[in-house]
Amino acid sequence: MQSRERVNKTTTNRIALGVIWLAAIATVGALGTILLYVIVNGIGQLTPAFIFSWPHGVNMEGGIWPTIQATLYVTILAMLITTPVAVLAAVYLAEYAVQGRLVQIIRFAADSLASVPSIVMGLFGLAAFVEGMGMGFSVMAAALALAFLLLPIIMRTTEEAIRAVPKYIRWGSYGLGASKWQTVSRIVLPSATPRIITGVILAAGRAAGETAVVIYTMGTMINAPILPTQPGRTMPVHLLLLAQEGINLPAAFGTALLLVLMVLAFNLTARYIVSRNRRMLG
Amino acid sequence: MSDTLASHMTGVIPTDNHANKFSVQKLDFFYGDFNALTDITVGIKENAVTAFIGPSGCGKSTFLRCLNRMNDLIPGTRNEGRVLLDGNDVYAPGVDPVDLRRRVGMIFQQPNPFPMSIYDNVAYGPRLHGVRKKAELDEIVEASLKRANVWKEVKDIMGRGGLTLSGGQQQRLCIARVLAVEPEVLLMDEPCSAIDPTSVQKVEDLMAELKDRITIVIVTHNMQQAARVSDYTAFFLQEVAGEPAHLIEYDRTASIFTSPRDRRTEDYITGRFG
Amino acid sequence: MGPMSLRRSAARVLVLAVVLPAMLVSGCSSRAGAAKTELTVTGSTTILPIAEVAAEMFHEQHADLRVLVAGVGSSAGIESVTKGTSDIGTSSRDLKPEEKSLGLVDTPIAFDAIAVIVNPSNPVRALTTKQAADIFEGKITNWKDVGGSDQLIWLVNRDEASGTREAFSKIVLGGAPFDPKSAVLPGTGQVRSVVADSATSVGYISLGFVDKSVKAVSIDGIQPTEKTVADGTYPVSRVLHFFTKGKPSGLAKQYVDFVLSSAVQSKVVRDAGFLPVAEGRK
Amino acid sequence: MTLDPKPDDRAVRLSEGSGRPNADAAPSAGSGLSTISRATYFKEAALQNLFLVCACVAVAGVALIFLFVGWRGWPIFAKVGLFNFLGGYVWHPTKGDFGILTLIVNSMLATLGALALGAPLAIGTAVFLSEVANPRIRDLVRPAVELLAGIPSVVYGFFGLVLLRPIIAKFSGGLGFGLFTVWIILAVMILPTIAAISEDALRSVPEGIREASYAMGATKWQTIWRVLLPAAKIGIIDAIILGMGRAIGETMAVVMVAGNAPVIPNGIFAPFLTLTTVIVMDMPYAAGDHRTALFGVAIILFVISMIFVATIRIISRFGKEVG
Repeated sequence: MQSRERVNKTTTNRIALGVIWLAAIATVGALGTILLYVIVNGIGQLTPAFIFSWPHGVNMEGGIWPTIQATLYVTILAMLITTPVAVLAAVYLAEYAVQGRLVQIIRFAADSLASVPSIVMGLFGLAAFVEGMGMGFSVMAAALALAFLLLPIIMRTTEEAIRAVPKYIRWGSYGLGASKWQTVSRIVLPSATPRIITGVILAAGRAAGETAVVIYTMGTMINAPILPTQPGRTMPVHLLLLAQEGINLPAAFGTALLLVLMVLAFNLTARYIVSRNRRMLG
Repeated sequence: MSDTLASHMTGVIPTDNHANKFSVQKLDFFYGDFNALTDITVGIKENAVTAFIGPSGCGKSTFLRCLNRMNDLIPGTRNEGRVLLDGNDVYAPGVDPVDLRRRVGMIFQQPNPFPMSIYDNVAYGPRLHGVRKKAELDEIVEASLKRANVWKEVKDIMGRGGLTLSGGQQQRLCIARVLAVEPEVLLMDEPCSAIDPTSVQKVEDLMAELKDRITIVIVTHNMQQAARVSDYTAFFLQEVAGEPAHLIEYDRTASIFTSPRDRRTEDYITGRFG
Repeated sequence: MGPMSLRRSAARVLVLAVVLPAMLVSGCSSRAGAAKTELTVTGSTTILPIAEVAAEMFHEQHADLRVLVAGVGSSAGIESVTKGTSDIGTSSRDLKPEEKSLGLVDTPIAFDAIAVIVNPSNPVRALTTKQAADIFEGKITNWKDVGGSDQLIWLVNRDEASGTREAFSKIVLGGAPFDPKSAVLPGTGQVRSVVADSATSVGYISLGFVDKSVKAVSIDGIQPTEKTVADGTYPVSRVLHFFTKGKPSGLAKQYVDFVLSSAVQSKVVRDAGFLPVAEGRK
Repeated sequence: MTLDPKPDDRAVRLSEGSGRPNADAAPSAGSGLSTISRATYFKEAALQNLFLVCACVAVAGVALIFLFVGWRGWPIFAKVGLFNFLGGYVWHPTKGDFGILTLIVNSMLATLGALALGAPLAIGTAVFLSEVANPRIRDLVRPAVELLAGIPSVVYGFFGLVLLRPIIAKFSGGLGFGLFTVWIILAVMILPTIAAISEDALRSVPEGIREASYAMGATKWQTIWRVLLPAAKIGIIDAIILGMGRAIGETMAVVMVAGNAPVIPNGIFAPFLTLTTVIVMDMPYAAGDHRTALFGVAIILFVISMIFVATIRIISRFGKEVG
């Protein structure tokens, strides 16, 4: 009796572990299929003409340069707006905050902001910046809406990075007669910087891939924006319109591949910084 | 309390040539509303090494941190009684703990060099307090590393990260870092418990050299170390869990280890408990 | 031949109808002051390809002048030209009765036909207008009722902003509501590829976009071809309009004349699968 | 000139000066100990307040969203009445019917289906990463999960539209749109979110618990099933709720594969419209009440996402007491 019970115990164990392996394989498989499909269909498009020239003709033939410029412009502008605020907010939560009503409210607000659907953030950008503040469709309106979307993300990664700095290193600094800000600015932030940068880069990847927020704040007019007050169509929006239109699919695949490569680049840079930093610290 | 106990409580050793660097009067310390230390009165001798010994958890480290207000970093702590440094109460309102900590440096159990180069580690303190010129910094850095008995081992690798050194070297780097801000007092919280024996020897040697110009207070649960390095020893004990710890006996190291006045001190140093 | 009632066309680019009032607030007040060098043309997504390519050709000939084209759907185009937020409103449908009093001048620029398309494997080749209407209203739900195989009919419809839907609803359904269970797709190309992939589906797109992947059925016995549209025998066809506030003048007139020139009519209009107005019926 | 004692130290943790509560008059701070210079005191105070202001930007953000989206969406509640808006099941804006019950039900159907498919897959992956995988494979799978999280949702939608839809159209005989297609896409999208957080929860279970279980002769699976998953229960539930929040808020991926018919679909291969897709489909041409109604839908979406956040907060607090 004993052995049979032990046998089906090991078989269930083996089956269960098999299922777990399947789950992992399915996950990697899903990623693989998507990447492979987009690469296979999009690689043909990645000619310098496609990347650097403007779309023309009935169905957006030609290149997608203005959308690339619009995407980079709004992403960088959003980063410039939100990163300082997010990092300093994280410094407050990690270093200065004393457990109390105020901190709970801030944390709840940050979590809520992080879970706002991007379509709602898009309409907010439209109501607040495009119409409310009369900015009209512009890179600035989109950057501000994106800034609110990214704020909680960067706040969280920065706070984790700051908390990862060991306590006794801080005390080492205090022990030398450093003030709080001296300790934070000269010891804590510098040693947390690599992880903070990683968080910022990943957030940039999220901003670059955003559609719902930018479509209602930057509009869809093909334009390589120079001034923040100008409208423009980003790559994700271009992909959406091409896909919905459904005629010029090669351009859609090309845009999708460029988007994925851009996100891949963000991810790999972030990963590189983390590994280089870990090696440097020894 | 028995009469004899009361007399030791005064913590003042009448016949001695050293003046009191710290004079602590009726100090009580609270974590929230838990009274961790009670009624501590002791005079810590200037330019001498004083050891705090006692079983772990008897509050000797906590008391050490009262001397340079490091406990302020822990939210919800407060203390009563007075801690006088050269006659001035460090907890008086308006006293700048930042300046206090510059004058009363601290070394921790876990070596904690900054994630920077060796040079920057030692130069961090002086830079904090306004030293800008490189020549001046170089001079301070070299002097401090020499005083910390680690110069020969690091002088050619100043650019390397502090964390790449061995445990013992790191601890001496931390000592050099503190010396760079010319403290008057050096508090050492079990500095040798996490480092290799040869480094322990070097740290103890440098304590002997430093003590002629710096007051040193060392917390250790290693009685042989206390006997070797200290001139005076204070024995702390928390007799009942949950009850506050207090100072049992304070005397010259020689007499504490040869003829302890209090039976509990004798039990502790003969290893009968704790 | 029924009066040439107006129809909408299918191609559609997703742009906020509200873009125009917002731009009024922010950007274009400055433009009105200086000599007019920028023309805004917004409206039907079907006309967008023609207007855009014509704009590019126009810009090549007049480097200092720029024509910004946006496809927001015919209704939004009419609304924006009435409000003055764009200089030309393009529409692939007639003015609604309440729009006739807005003082808009109509300049037809091309003709188009809406083809009812089915999957090539579908045996059905001909439908009457009534049958087509009953299918799209959800009254006929099985192909066997119109001579096909015994299969459920899957309806593919266009979104409410599309001119093609408006025209199709007016001509074929006589304004009756579509079956709400039908799929609602935002673009001509998508309608075409969905019908191409689903054996039992039916949809409608501009004749210009019909290719081998789908089959256009005859309506009331008349197969939609260029000839049958030109001579007006094919019942489901429409006129593509340029509307201007008052007679076209200045830069607007220059552009309208350019669109009516043979360079655009014979080349661009044909490329988009439509019929030039010059050769078409008067 | 000595400064007044600093304000109650709990609020201002400036230079950690803890106010001395003892009564007897402390001797004046002797000449030996310098007092805080006014400049540094104000500098530190200014910095702390600056950081506080930055932290409050998050609060301002939420307030602004409520303010602006609410301001644009509120009139529809007034006009149609909240009950009819939420309760009415006919959504036909051009005819003036603004009932979004159908859309709510569709959103729920899409989300729950995606969870039923995605959550087990995600938790399986999380268990794989924290318990089963050897380091070499783990360093392959984990970046894959992170990358899956990085792919923009519009790329997921495009992929669904161009590859998945035709395949499903073939074997389902329908158009390829519908709940089934949406479930697959959404499941893959929420998988990284749930997997990452579940893995953290599993990894934070102390090593000792695993050893104890193995020591009693439990197999790996028994350890996982009977010990680890219950121990990480709270974290996993949080992950699932976050995944739900992400699924219900997803727009671009869903609009391309849902089919957008404003009805409750009969069958999992029939087109349907959700709370998020109605906005992206109608926004370009909606005007007047229709546009206000879309903002009303946005308010509902925002409230739903806040409810999710509140639930997580309650569960994690409840978890702490019980855990």
